[in-house]
Amino acid sequence: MHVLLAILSGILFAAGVWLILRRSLARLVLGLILLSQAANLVIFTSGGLHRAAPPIVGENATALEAPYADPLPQALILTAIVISFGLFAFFLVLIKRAHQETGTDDIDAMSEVET
Amino acid sequence: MNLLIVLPVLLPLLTGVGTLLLRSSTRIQHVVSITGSAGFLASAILLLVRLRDGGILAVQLGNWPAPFGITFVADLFSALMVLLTAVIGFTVALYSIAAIDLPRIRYGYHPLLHFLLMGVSGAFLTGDMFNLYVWFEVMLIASFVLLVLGGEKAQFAGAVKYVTVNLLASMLFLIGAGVLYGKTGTLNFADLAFKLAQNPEPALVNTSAILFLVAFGIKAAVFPFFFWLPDSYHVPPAAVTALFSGLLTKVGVYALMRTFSMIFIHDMDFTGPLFLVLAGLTMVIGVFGAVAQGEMKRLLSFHIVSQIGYALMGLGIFTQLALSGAIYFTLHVAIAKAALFFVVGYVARRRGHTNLARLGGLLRESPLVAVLFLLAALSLAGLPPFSGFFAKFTLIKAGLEASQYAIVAVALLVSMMTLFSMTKIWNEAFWKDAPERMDTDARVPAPYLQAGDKWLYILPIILLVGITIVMGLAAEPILQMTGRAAEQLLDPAPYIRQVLGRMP
Amino acid sequence: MEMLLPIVLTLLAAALSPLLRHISGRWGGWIASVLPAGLFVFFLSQLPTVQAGGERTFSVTWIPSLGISLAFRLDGLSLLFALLIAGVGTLVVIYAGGYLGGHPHRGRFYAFLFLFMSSMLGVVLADNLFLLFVFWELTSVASFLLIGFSHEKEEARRSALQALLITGLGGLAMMAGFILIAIAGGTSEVSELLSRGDLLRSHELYLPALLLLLLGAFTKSAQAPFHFWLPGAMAAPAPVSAYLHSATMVKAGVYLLARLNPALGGTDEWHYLLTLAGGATMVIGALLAGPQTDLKRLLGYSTVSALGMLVMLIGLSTDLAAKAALVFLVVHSLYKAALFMVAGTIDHETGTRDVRQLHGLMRVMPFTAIAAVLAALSMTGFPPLLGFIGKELMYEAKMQAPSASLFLLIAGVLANAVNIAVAILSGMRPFIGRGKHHPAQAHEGTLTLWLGPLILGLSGLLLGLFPDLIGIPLIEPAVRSVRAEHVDVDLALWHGINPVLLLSILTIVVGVVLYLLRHRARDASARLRVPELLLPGGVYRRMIAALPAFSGRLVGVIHNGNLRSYLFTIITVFLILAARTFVDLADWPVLSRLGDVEFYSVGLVVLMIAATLMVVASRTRLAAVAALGVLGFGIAALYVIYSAPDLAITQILVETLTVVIFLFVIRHLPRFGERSPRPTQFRDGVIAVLSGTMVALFSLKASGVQMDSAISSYFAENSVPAAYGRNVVNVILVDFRALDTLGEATVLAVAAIGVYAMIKLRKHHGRRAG
Amino acid sequence: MNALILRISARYLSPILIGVSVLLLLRGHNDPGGGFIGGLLAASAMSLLALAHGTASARRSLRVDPRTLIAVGLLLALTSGFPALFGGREWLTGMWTLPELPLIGAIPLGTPLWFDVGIYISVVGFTLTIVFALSENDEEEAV
Repeated sequence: MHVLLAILSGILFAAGVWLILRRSLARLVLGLILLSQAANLVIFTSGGLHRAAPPIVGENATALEAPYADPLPQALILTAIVISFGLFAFFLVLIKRAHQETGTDDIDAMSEVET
Repeated sequence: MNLLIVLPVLLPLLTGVGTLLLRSSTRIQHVVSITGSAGFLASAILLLVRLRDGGILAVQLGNWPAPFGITFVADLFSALMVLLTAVIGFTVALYSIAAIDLPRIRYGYHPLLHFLLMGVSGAFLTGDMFNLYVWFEVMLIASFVLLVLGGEKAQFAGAVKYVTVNLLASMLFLIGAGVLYGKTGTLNFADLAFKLAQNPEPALVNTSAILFLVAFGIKAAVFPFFFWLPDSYHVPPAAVTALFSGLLTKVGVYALMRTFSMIFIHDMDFTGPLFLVLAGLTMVIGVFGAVAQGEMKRLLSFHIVSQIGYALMGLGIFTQLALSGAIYFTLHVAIAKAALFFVVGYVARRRGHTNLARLGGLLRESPLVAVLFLLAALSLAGLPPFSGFFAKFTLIKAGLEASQYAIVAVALLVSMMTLFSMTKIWNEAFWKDAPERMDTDARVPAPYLQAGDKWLYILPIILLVGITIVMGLAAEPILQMTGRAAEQLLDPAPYIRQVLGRMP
Repeated sequence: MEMLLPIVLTLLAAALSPLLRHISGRWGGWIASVLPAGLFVFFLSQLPTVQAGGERTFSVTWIPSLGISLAFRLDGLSLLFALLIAGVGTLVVIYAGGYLGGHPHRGRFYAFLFLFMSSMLGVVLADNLFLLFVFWELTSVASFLLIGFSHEKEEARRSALQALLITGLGGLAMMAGFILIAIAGGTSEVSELLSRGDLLRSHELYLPALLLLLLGAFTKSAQAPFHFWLPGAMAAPAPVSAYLHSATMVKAGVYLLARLNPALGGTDEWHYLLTLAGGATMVIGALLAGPQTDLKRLLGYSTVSALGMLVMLIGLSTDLAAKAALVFLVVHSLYKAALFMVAGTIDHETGTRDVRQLHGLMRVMPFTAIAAVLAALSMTGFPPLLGFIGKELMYEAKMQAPSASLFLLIAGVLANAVNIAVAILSGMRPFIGRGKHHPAQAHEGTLTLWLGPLILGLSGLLLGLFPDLIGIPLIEPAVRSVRAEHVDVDLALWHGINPVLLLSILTIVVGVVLYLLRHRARDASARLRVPELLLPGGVYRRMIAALPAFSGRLVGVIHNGNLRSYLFTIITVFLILAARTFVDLADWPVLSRLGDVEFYSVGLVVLMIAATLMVVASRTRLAAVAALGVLGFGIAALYVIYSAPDLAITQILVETLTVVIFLFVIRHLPRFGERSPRPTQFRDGVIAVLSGTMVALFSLKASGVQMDSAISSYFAENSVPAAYGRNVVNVILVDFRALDTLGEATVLAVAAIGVYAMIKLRKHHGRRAG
Repeated sequence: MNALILRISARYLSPILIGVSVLLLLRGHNDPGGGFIGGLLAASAMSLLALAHGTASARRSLRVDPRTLIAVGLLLALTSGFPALFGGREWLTGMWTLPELPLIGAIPLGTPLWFDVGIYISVVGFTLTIVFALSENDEEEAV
């Protein structure tokens, strides 16, 4: 399964790179979001995959019983997701306003705006 | 318990939260902001005093032993950078009172400033890779917002570039950090260094290293990743640009120096020369960019890039003197550059624009500011007896001692061109007579400064210029510290021992 | 300690000078002159010590980390220079009082002048190479400010910059040279280095160090091809030229060479480089002086020529040459400073400096005239002035030169002859002539304006008559410093009739003939005008003019303002850098572990890939966002399958809100069309696929590594007993790594502030620059 | 018609969602959930209200400016580290008490919960700041 997820990460990353190289603002954001999905997936995969073993200690146990999914990558990804969420919320509004102010969603045209 | 080491994060956070809560009153915000940053400054000074003889302080946050929790570590390098942050933070806070307009204050300028400081301090103090990522993001989002705060067209166009490139850097960083954990099972710097020293796995670690190199290189504005900087730094008010130039790229430099002296040391035959090549190109391209500009903020922004090359040069040479020089240089350039941007802000306030061709007569009009500019500019250009001279001297000396003649030659020529472009500003803006028709920007209200406001502009400049002079004249104690900081970087064993309590 | 005092006091004077305007009125010059006069006396009082072979030293540490100490030493050579600096300085300060009159910024002028004086004293007194360099650079800064004193004139600004850049360039090279010397010699203390000459000269770094150092000395002392800044610097006020451009700063390079002669001199490299550069400069300066008509430019070019002579003499490295150099140095300083002041006075009182406009001023400006004629006579080397002795010594030294003495002699006679013509033209010609003086409004300047030149002119006469006044007390110790051994100095006017005397007479004859033929010479040179581009000054100007445009083009290529090309560059460079490790990463056996796949996961992944392609390919905004949503939920499903419930919930909530915000935003944006041409698309496609492959391999390899699970097992064991939580992920978030979460919450806070401000704070809310 | 359904569902759904969000917050230490997830859910509930009754009305029923919530949340989170300081421990060290409650028995109460509440509040503040601003902007632009 690692292989499949690795390929999926690769595809997400490639798609993200492709999109951020396009000229439309909206596709730029889409691309960045895909890149961040890819990053999360890479972390998730590299932390090891475990089925049906969530890192939650059972009612009567005092410790996780092996095998369990590594909780740390999960916590890291959770933090990363939330941070990305904040960043993208900001970025989405930014492109909305940039579009409003510059009157274009073409990145090449916007690059020529006298800044 | 050691609160001293978390105060540089805690105090800006408290100040930020405080100004956010008390946002209804501008005056109270100013008071809280100044008080908070003064407290931050005091704590940074105390931290440095505590560590100046070369000790290392490690604190396990939440009391979880390393490497399980997050460790804050302050060695001299960190402490110096934190102090730099505090100095820049304090002067910017002071300068902002007069220089930042009411709408910006009302819409969260102060909280943003302090959250940014918090992120920067955190980045300097953390001993944990993922935590570093978090601080990077705190700092970045704060800088994003400061960049667009004000709602001008140019701000948005500049911000799109800035945000995009920096988000790309964050993704690369995140992937690097995640994989590093997957490979080593740890995020703690000391633990990473320890584990990788025992069991280096070149391919994966080196690829991670490249990811970090690119990610930090983008933040540090190293060639060929610097593009975003000159396109965006000139759009916010000068106070913000001073803050950015003083701190943001320096965090990138810090991260490069920290990780490539401690963790990614297995590929030094490749990274060392690579850093030198990048350093040379960064210096040259940056300075050429500066020479081509006719607008003060843009010109100085390109110089930020150029100066990053010098710091990188120290890392590439990688001797004790070189690292010492790089640290000293980083401190110097942040201070001198912030002073210069403050002057630019003052000029913008007086004239409504900072276009050199249309400026002039400023020496006659504001002799004190002119003198301050000249001092800072000469310092930046590396003339004695200011900090810039000793910084460059140290690096050149280190380069020659290490027989790295090519980079030395580049550094000297770039220094020359820096002098050229600094005198260009001086000639055009200060010496030259003002154009016949006082061509102020029509959109800007009459450039009028109240006496008190004027001093709020000038006082921070005086402080910073004073520091660059003192840093020059009293270079020895500072070089002692940067030298010890460099020693600590070259020999991570005490760091690791302090954090983990054991050694490879 | 008394070594430090002159420098500190002058510096203090510089700081206080701006106040001068308020307290002094027209007595400013006199008041200010007290300090340099005092210093002159002080240095005079050191004469006996130094003459007896003693030295004054003072040393404290400053920056030991870099080998920079506050070490000062006063020996014969330093004393000679210090006396010139203080002596000429006194007269210049008095002169400036009259010259500037009621200039509103005269306080500032004195500040710069004292700053210069202080740093120049530092240069000649420093006994540490790097300390010397610090002062050296300070003289450049002070000179920049002084040349540009009349900064409202464009020429002044340009010349100031030119002087700064040329000497600055040399200075930087010299710094590298100094560092190399310190590395080779193992110390940066000058007096130590002087005793390690053999070590230095045989070191492999000797030649590079020497070349770099010479670059510094040559630029400062206006040696060809860097000479052009000096005539350019004539835009400076006359006192500045009289001080910096005759007696002091331009001699700093000469000083340095003389100073380091025992350490570095005596080799073939030294000999040829110095004599060649010096000889060439001597001739070029003279040739360029020929066609000039501006008083100050005439003097400027002749100074270049004189500096060439000095450098050449030091290069000869004989006792006699050293003696000649030092005597000529004094001679030149005296007459050239006087002539510059005279030129300034003429300019001040007549309003012109064009020699063709000036004649017959003797009657209205008698004192100035006497001073000028005395100085000019010294310059021509006419007995019984000191200049005669200087010239005799010079010829003698050249005749005894180790090599090429004939060539040097011819060049010397030629250069001297031109200088004689210059002397007549600038020092005598304006004052003589029958009929009405011209310009009509000319009149004598005030006492302050003629006192200095007169004293200097008279001292040329006095010292010529009584050369022993300086010979043994001053020149002999100085020669000792240069040669590092005792050399008898016996100066005399009359040596009998010998070849040297004949040469002197020949020179004067040729000089007078040249003067008489000056109009023809001028015409000839006008016809022969070398294209400006070929001249060093022209090259400099071209470079400076072209630099911004060139930089603009260069940077325009690299830094084109286009976001997409930035991203492309970054990703490409990343791929190139990573390509090195790429090969190692491609650990193909990992692929064999494809076995453990579940069909529903495969289905999920296929669905997600389809959604990704949809996001990429979609031309409608809504479809793209919908596909993005599907992808997000797919990832959430993966999290569910692979035991990450918290992640799954978070992902779903975040995905939903992202889509909501997206919908708010995207409505206003136009449809996305593909706007790039095919080749660009292809290029981007290649980069995208390569980077995707890179990440996939990276991920694959990383997951194939057996990780050390010490940390997660710590969490697994301690979560309940130590942190009272069963959901380990949550415990990590709020306890083990709470700081991350705090940071994350801060990010959200800031993002919210940003969004709010972007939406609510619009331009029409008012703004101001800054 | 749609609006009516929306309003009715908002009226009944929102309190339930908020209740669930609090539950998620409190249970988060032992089961999936926690401050962030809870906060997002609560904010969604408020957003629903805004959608149904207009942003102005939602703002009124919230009573405080969401930006104040952000600040308060952060303040709570960072002060949750303070009790440890008084105990001479590092900042953010979890401090616990185990009070005996009637019916339930001993439950661990600790500063991490306090911390999580801070996160919850700041997430609510964050989300609502954005959603309110966007929807107000939308309402303005619609006019």
